[in-house]
Amino acid sequence: MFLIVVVSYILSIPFDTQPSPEVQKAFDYIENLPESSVILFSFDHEASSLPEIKPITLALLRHAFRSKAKVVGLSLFAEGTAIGYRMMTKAADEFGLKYGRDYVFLGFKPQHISAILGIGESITRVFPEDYLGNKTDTIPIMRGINNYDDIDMVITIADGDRPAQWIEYGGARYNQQIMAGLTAAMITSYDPYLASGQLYAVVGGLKGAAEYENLYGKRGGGNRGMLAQTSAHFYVIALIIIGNIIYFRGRKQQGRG
Amino acid sequence: MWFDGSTLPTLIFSIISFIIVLYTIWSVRSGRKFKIREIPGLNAVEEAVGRATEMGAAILYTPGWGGDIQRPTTIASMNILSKVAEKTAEYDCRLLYPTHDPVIMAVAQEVAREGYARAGYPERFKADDIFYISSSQFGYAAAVDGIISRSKPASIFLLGTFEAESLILAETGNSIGAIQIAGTDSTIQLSFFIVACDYTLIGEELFAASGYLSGNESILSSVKAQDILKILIALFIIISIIWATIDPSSTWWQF
Amino acid sequence: MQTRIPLLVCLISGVIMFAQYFSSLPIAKSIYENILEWWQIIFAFTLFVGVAAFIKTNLKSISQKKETPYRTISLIGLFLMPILALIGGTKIDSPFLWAFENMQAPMQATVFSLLAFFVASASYRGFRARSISASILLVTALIVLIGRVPIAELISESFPKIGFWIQNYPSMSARRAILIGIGLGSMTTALRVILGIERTYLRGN
Amino acid sequence: MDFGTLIAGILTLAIYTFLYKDNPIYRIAESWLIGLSIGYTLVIFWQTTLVDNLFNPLFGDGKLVMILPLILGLLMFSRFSKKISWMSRIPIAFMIGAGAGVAIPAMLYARTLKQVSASVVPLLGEKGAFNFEALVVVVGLLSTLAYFYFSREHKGIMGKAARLGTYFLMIFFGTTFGYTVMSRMSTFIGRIDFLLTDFLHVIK
Repeated sequence: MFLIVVVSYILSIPFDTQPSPEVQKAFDYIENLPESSVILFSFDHEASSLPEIKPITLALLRHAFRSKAKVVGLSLFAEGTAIGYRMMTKAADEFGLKYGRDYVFLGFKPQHISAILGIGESITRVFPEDYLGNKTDTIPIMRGINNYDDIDMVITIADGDRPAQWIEYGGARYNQQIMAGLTAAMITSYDPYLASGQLYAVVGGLKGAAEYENLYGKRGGGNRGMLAQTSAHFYVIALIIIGNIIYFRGRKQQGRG
Repeated sequence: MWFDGSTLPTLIFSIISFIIVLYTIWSVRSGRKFKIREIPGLNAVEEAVGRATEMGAAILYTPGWGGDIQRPTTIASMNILSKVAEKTAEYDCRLLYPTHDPVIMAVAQEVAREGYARAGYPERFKADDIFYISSSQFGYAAAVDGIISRSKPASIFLLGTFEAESLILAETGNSIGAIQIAGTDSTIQLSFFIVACDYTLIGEELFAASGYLSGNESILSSVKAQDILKILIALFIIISIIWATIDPSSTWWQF
Repeated sequence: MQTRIPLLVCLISGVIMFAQYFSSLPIAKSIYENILEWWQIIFAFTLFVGVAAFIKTNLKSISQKKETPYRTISLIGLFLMPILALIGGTKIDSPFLWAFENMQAPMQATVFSLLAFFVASASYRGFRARSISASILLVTALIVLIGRVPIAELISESFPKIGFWIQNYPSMSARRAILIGIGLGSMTTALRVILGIERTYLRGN
Repeated sequence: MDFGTLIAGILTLAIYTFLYKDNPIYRIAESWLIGLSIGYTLVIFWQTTLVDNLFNPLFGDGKLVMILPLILGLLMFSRFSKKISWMSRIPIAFMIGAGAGVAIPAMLYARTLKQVSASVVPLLGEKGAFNFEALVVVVGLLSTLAYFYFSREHKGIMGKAARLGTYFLMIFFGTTFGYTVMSRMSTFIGRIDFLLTDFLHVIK
């Protein structure tokens, strides 16, 4: 498997992919945002899922910055903290944006449920200081952002059940609109929330990132991995089929004996 | 406003639920017996302990990574642990219990100690076999994985809250040929447990199983209460769908 | 007293947090905010207790000469991070963050990527069409696996569509039932906890 | 190549030695990871919670009410003394009670009520077209609920419904399995990307 993935990764041919409806919806929302809308990015993942998370996040961040949204970042997973900051500054630098005026990173808060609920009351109270140690209420971008009333969309970038808590506490209680960037593994868990409208849209997995990149018009990490992804899938499919052939042969012989 | 009107449906539903829960608790206390349907996998508990004893190998029990002590799954897992500890005490089989949470560790030690005492062998209990390893998901996964491949337990119980570490644990267990009994409410992980384990308790089955095994009245009554609520929900859905089909402009069923 | 006080504390904090949901009074909000903040702080303390327990068990096994090198390495790593944080802070470009980004994060991601191999071996060994249920599981998994890579669209336009249909309707409905069931289960457990009927957490001191 | 990438590359390969079998190199890396990760969490919690939300308000701004959570927090340490260890139950009870109180309305509303009303879709669409999808969802939902009905043995109609429910469950698990495989492969591809691009410079 090592070999298959390595070879197909080096080869890497770009694919044209049809965007799935959810990705299209997410893209349209950010594309049509009025200037200076506020988007809250929550980096709710561990360092381990970075390979999948990174292309999704960068695609969404770039797009948000291009739509001239104000972006507030934070993290409800200790390990998402430094990663979130790095990705935000990386994307912002591409657009020449200024920290504190166009975007801000508030850092990490443990006990996510109380943090999510706390933001509904007062975001500066939950985060008295930002990641760099500035007093939150003195940061220009934070003027006029007190709680969910001032936030247009929460985008939770997650590899676990944080989006559920955003929905159950932020969404249910404060009517906050929520969108999610998910690892592929998490997608089906959130289907009911998507169907019920509790979750606005989902960009899921490397495929979702590739689709988003295509819509956005700049190919990146999502597209680069697609051929390797395809060959890995076919490898697994082959394993399943071989496993079953062996199983049924064994059973047939047992039946005869 | 002392009352937020938009929360009215939740309040009504809460009150209905409370009444039903309290009713079932009351009726169990006043001697009514609730039966729970048979759950496959429960009979395997004894088999799993017995097999470990025969092989002279240990049993590994873990509540997974991600749950804390107030998670219903963790509580359910504790109830089953209590029963398993009783059995391992009886058969004098070693019980390893690695966890990611210090509070869970402390509670599990107590629960297991009681189980051993109940079986009549308090001296067989080893507190050090129930231990904290790491709060980090993959620190925990790597460590438990190491324990499985080094100590080669004959049976593995994976009952509780699991996230991505589930597959590492279940597959490693599978590869050393252990009997595996898994149960969780984490739906993603269930698909792996079903593939890699011998028995899997799906979602609520874990709660019901803990009531069934422990005979704990309060859990049994909750299971009953949930069943009543499920019937109400099913009726609500059927009625409102018929209603909505006949009168598509109706919205009374929307919350 | 040893159980009564905790039960009372649990009851009071539970009832307050339940009741405030239905109110929009300022006083309710303020009590609620405070409780949330305290909750966070206490939680942080429990972590420190956990670490103390971890150090204790490690020192114990070192003194018993069990796995000494590995245990020592763990302890060094544990103390290294706070020391680095004390020396250079935790901000961008600090040694603390360097250690996180160049040691902890890559190792974690690598352990995570081992899952790919476990997935492969699980697919090979465990994924057998033993029964109707197992066959359904297998077929759906195959449809998704093929449907979610770009090549599927080249084979047939409808492939990804079948995948989406399965995901959005039958699969979603089962997930929804699980969600409702777990919601009800969590609710009854929470109620038992507040009322002091469920006391598992009080054990183990 | 900078020093950081070199270290990261070596540690990455050390973890991959596990694919051959459990060995001392892997175990050293594993122990190192366990230590680092605990140390990291410790530092972050100290800073973001204790310093920002407790020590600064209490000692800096003189918010005396914060003595209460401080005491509750310190009570956790009573665990280390046999005599007073019961006192650590108080902070735990506080957290559990608060968690349970918040959870009840949240669970009932977001997980139950919302999901129930989302399932109510007219079976006949506009112009009387039959909505097959809505029917599938309702049948799936009700039969899966029947599977999770514990008060009665699965026989008769209930048994048939529950059986149907397991099929829906298996479809769900199958879909999830597919997506999870996808996810895991992506992570692996990500590590390969690191090894080939940053560490070995095979790809530019």
